[in-house]
Amino acid sequence: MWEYTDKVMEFFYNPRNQGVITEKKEGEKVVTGEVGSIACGDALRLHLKVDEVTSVILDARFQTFGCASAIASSSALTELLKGKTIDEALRLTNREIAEYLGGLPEEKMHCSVMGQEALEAAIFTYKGIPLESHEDDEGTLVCKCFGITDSRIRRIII
Amino acid sequence: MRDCIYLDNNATTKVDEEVLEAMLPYLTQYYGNPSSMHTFGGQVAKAVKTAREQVASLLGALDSEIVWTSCGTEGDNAAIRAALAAQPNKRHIITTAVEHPAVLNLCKLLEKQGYSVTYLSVNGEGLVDLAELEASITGNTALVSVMYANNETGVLFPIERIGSLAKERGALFHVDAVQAVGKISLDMKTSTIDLLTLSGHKIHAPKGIGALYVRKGTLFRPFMIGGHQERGRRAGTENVPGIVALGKAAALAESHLGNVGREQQLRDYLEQTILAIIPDTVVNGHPLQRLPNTSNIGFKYIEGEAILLSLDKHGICASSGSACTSGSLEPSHVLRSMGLPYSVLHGSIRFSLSRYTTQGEIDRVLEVLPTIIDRLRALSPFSSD
Amino acid sequence: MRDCIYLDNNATTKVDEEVLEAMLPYLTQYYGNPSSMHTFGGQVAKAVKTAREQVASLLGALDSEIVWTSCGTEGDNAAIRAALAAQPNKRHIITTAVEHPAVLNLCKLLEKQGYSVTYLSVNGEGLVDLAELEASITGNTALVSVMYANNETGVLFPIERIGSLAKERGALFHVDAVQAVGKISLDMKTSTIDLLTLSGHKIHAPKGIGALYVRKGTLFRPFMIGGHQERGRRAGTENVPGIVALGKAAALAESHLGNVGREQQLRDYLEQTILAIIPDTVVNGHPLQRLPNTSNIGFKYIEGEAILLSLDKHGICASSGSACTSGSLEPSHVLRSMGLPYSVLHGSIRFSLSRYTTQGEIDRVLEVLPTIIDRLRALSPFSSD
Ligand SMILES: Cc1ncc(COP(=O)(O)O)c(C=O)c1O
Ligand SMILES: Cc1ncc(COP(=O)(O)O)c(C=O)c1O
Ligand code: FES
Ligand code: FES
Repeated sequence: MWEYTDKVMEFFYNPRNQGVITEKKEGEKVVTGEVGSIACGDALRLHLKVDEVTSVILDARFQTFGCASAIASSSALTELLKGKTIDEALRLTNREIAEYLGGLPEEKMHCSVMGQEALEAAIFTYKGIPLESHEDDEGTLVCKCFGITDSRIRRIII
Repeated sequence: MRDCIYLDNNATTKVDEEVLEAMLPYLTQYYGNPSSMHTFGGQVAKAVKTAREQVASLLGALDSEIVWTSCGTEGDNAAIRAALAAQPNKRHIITTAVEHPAVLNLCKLLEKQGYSVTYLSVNGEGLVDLAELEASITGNTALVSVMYANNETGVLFPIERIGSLAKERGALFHVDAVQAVGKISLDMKTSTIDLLTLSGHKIHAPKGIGALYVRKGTLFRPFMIGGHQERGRRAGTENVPGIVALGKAAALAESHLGNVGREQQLRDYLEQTILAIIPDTVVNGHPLQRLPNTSNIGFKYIEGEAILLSLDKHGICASSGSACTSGSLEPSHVLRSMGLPYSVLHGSIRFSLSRYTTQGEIDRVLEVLPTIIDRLRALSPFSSD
Repeated sequence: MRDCIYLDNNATTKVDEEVLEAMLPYLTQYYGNPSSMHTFGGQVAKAVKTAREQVASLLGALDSEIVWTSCGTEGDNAAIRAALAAQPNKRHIITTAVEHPAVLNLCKLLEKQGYSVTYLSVNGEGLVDLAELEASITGNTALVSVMYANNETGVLFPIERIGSLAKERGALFHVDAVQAVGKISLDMKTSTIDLLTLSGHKIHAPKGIGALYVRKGTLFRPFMIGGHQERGRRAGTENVPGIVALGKAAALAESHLGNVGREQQLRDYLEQTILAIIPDTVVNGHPLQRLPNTSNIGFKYIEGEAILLSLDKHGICASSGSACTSGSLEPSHVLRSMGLPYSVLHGSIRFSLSRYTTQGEIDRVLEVLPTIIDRLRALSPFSSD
C-alpha cells in the first residue's frame, strides 16, 4: 500500500474545486487544458477563469480520472492557482504541488506532473499558443497512465 | 484496529482458529528439530507426518507425493525448474498469458536463458483455445504449466483436457492450483497432473508455508539444495508450525468443500445486485467457468485505486489489478490479455469471499458502493454520454 | 511430554516467549497481505518494516540490505546463485570442506554444471590455511563462500581476513553466519562481507523464516522469481508472522549479546568436567577460536547414536554428526575433514547451549554421562587398553 500523507487523503476524500466553470462575467475568459486519456488510465481536465485585464486566475476547477494521488494533486493544483497571475502560475512546478500535499510517494510523483502539464495546456490556450502534440512524441512511453515520455519527465521532474 | 469487511481472500486469508490451535504447541513446547536423534525431535517428526497425510487427503494423493515449500511462489519455481532439469534436452515450455508472476516472470527469465516459451492467449472471457495449445505442443515441449483458476478473475481452465494433450506429446504437466485448492475438489488419483502447487495462506493457514504435489515416478530435481529433508526433494529445516497448520487447514478445507455453495450464493448476490443498481458495470471473466468465491467487476470511467481507497474508508477490503495499486504501475496483465476496453481495464475491482463472509457484510458493501462510484464518476472527465 | 534438558541449540532453538507474543497478533487479527491496497494490509506492511529495522540493527546493516528468506538453506542458495548469476563470466568458486550441506551440496551440483570449485581443507583443529586460500583465488573467482562458525564444532573462521583476500581479487564474499548470529557480535558497517545468511530458528524465532544480508550496491539476481515483493529480490507473499518474530528475536539477541559470557562459563564447566571425570575424551575443534555455546566431544571406542539414545532416556537432548543419526549414514564430513582418528570420529557428541540453559541442567548431564559412557564402553570390543 502506498504511504499517502493525511493531506493527500484529505484532498482525495474531500477534493476542493471539482467540476467545470459554467459562469463568467464580462472581461473574464474561461479556458480548459487537458492531458491524458482513458487509454492511459489517467486524465485531467483543468478549467481556469482568468481576469482579462489583470491576468489573475479567479477560479480553477478540475475533472480527474485517475488514482488517489492524481485526484489529490489536481485538487491541490486548483487551490494553488487561485489568485495567481498567469505568469506566476506558469512558474508553478509539480514539486510544489507535491509539497503542498506534504509529499507523494516517489513512484507517484508523476501524478503531479499531470497537473503541471494541464496547467501549461490551459495557459497556452489562453495565450493562443499552439500546443505541442503528444502523439508524435518519439520517446518511450514510461507511464502507461498518461502517455508522457521519459524525456518529458526528465524535463519536468529534474 | 477496527473490524473490517474482508473481501480480499484471493490475496490472503485469515488463519482459522482451529489451525492456530493446532500449530501453537509447535511454537511453544514442541520446538525440536524433526531430523534430530532424540524423542523430543521425534515427536515433531510425527506431527509433520500427520500433516502430510492431511494435505495428501485433500488432493487425493499419496503421502509421499507431498513436498513442503515456503509459499506458492516457491512451489511454482520448484516445479518448473524440476521439470526442466529432469529433461535437459527439451527446450520448449507452454504456459498462458494470464499466469501468476511466479510462473510468468520465471518463464520470461528462462527465455533469456535459451528456452522458447509459448504464452497461450485468452479470449474476452479469459479462456484459452485448446486448438492453439494443440498446435504448439511438440516433442521438444518439456513442460505445460497452466493455472487451475485465475487469481484475478477466478476463471477456471479445463485442466484435464489440457493435461491430456500434454501427456499425449510426452510433456510434463504442472498446475498452479494456488487459487483452486479448497474451493473446488481435486483428485490426483484420476488426474493428468504431474506437479501441482498450493499455498497455505490462501486456505486459512498462515503465510510462509505451501506444498508441492509431485506425482510418484515423476523425474524431479530439487530447487532448494542442502540437507536431506523431504527425502532430498526440499532442503532446509522444516517449518514445523507452518506444516502442522497447513495440515489442519487442508483437513478443514476438505470438510468445507460441501458448503462452497453458500459462498457462491453470496458472491452471486453481490455481483447481480451491483450490476442491477450501478450503471456501466460489467463482470470480467467467463460467467460460469469460474471459482465460486471470486467476482471481478469493471466500473467504467473511474480508476481502481480510487475505488479501493474509498472502500477502505468504510472498512471494506478488496483489491484491483489496475495501474497505480500494485507497485508496478501497470494495469493488470490478466485483464489486458483478455482485451478489455480501457474504460473497464482501469476501473476493475476484485471481490473475493471466504467461508467467513456473511450476508450482513455483503449488504453493507451494497449500501456504500453506489455512493462511492457516483462520487468518483462525478469527479471524472469521462462518462457514458 | 516430559521436560527435557535441551542441549541441541545448534540444531534448533526454543521460540522465546516474547517472540511468540510479538508474532501472535499476525496469526490472528492482523492477517492482511502487506502488498494490499487497504489499511488492513498497510498495518501489516508497517510491522514488516519494523522487523527489518530490528534485524538490520543486529547486523549493523541498513534496512534496505535485509531480504527475508524461508530458512538458512534458502539464504545460502539465494546468495550463491545471486553471486554467480551476476557475474556470468567468472566460473570459479572457493568454499571450505566443512560447510553446511546447503553450501556444499549446491557447490557439488554447480561443479556438474561447469563451475570449478575449490574446497579449502581444514587442519586437526578445524581451521583453514589462509595461504591455501590466497593461492587459489584468481581473477576467475566469482565467489568466496565461507561459514562464520561451524555448526558441529563451533570453530570460528577468520572472516575479515578471508574477506580481505576475496575483495583484493575482486571476488564476491558470502558468509553463512547461521550459527554465529546472536552468539557473537557482527557489524556490517566495518565488514568485508557482501552477502550473509542467517536463520530464525537458530536464534529463538520459529522455523520457516530467515534473512539474507545483501550489501548495498552488490550485484544481485533473485533466486525466487515472481512478484515484486522485497523490492524484486525475493518473490512470494511475505511470511509476516515469521518476519515479525525474527525481528523480535533479533532485538532480543542484540540485547543478550552482553551476557553470552554466562553461556560460555556453563559450556566450559561442562566440557572441563567431562574431560576430567571421563577418560579417553577429547574436545574437537580449536579450543579458543570457537563459539561460546558449542562443545563437540569425542568419546573414544563407542558410537554416537548409542550415546544419544542413552542420553535421551534421561531426557537429555544432544546431537552427533556420526553415522546412523542424520539419515545419511555417513560420519560427519566436518570431523572427517579434520582428520580425526576413527575412534573419535564415530563417538562424537555435540552439546550446544542457549541462554535458557541452567547450571542445574549441566549438573544433571554430568551426573548421568559417566555411567552411560561406562556402560557402552563395557559393551564395546574396543578400548584404550
Ligand atoms: C551453518 C549452517 N548453515 C545453514 C543451515 C541451514 O539452515 P536452515 O535449517 O534454517 O535451512 C544450518 C542449520 O541447519 C547451519 O547450521
Ligand atoms: C495463482 C497464484 N499462484 C501463485 C501465487 C503465489 O503464492 P504465494 O504468494 O504464496 O507465493 C498466488 C498468490 O499470490 C496465486 O494467486
Ligand atoms: S495517475 Fe497516479 S499512478 Fe497513474
Ligand atoms: S550401525 Fe546402524 S546404521 Fe550404522
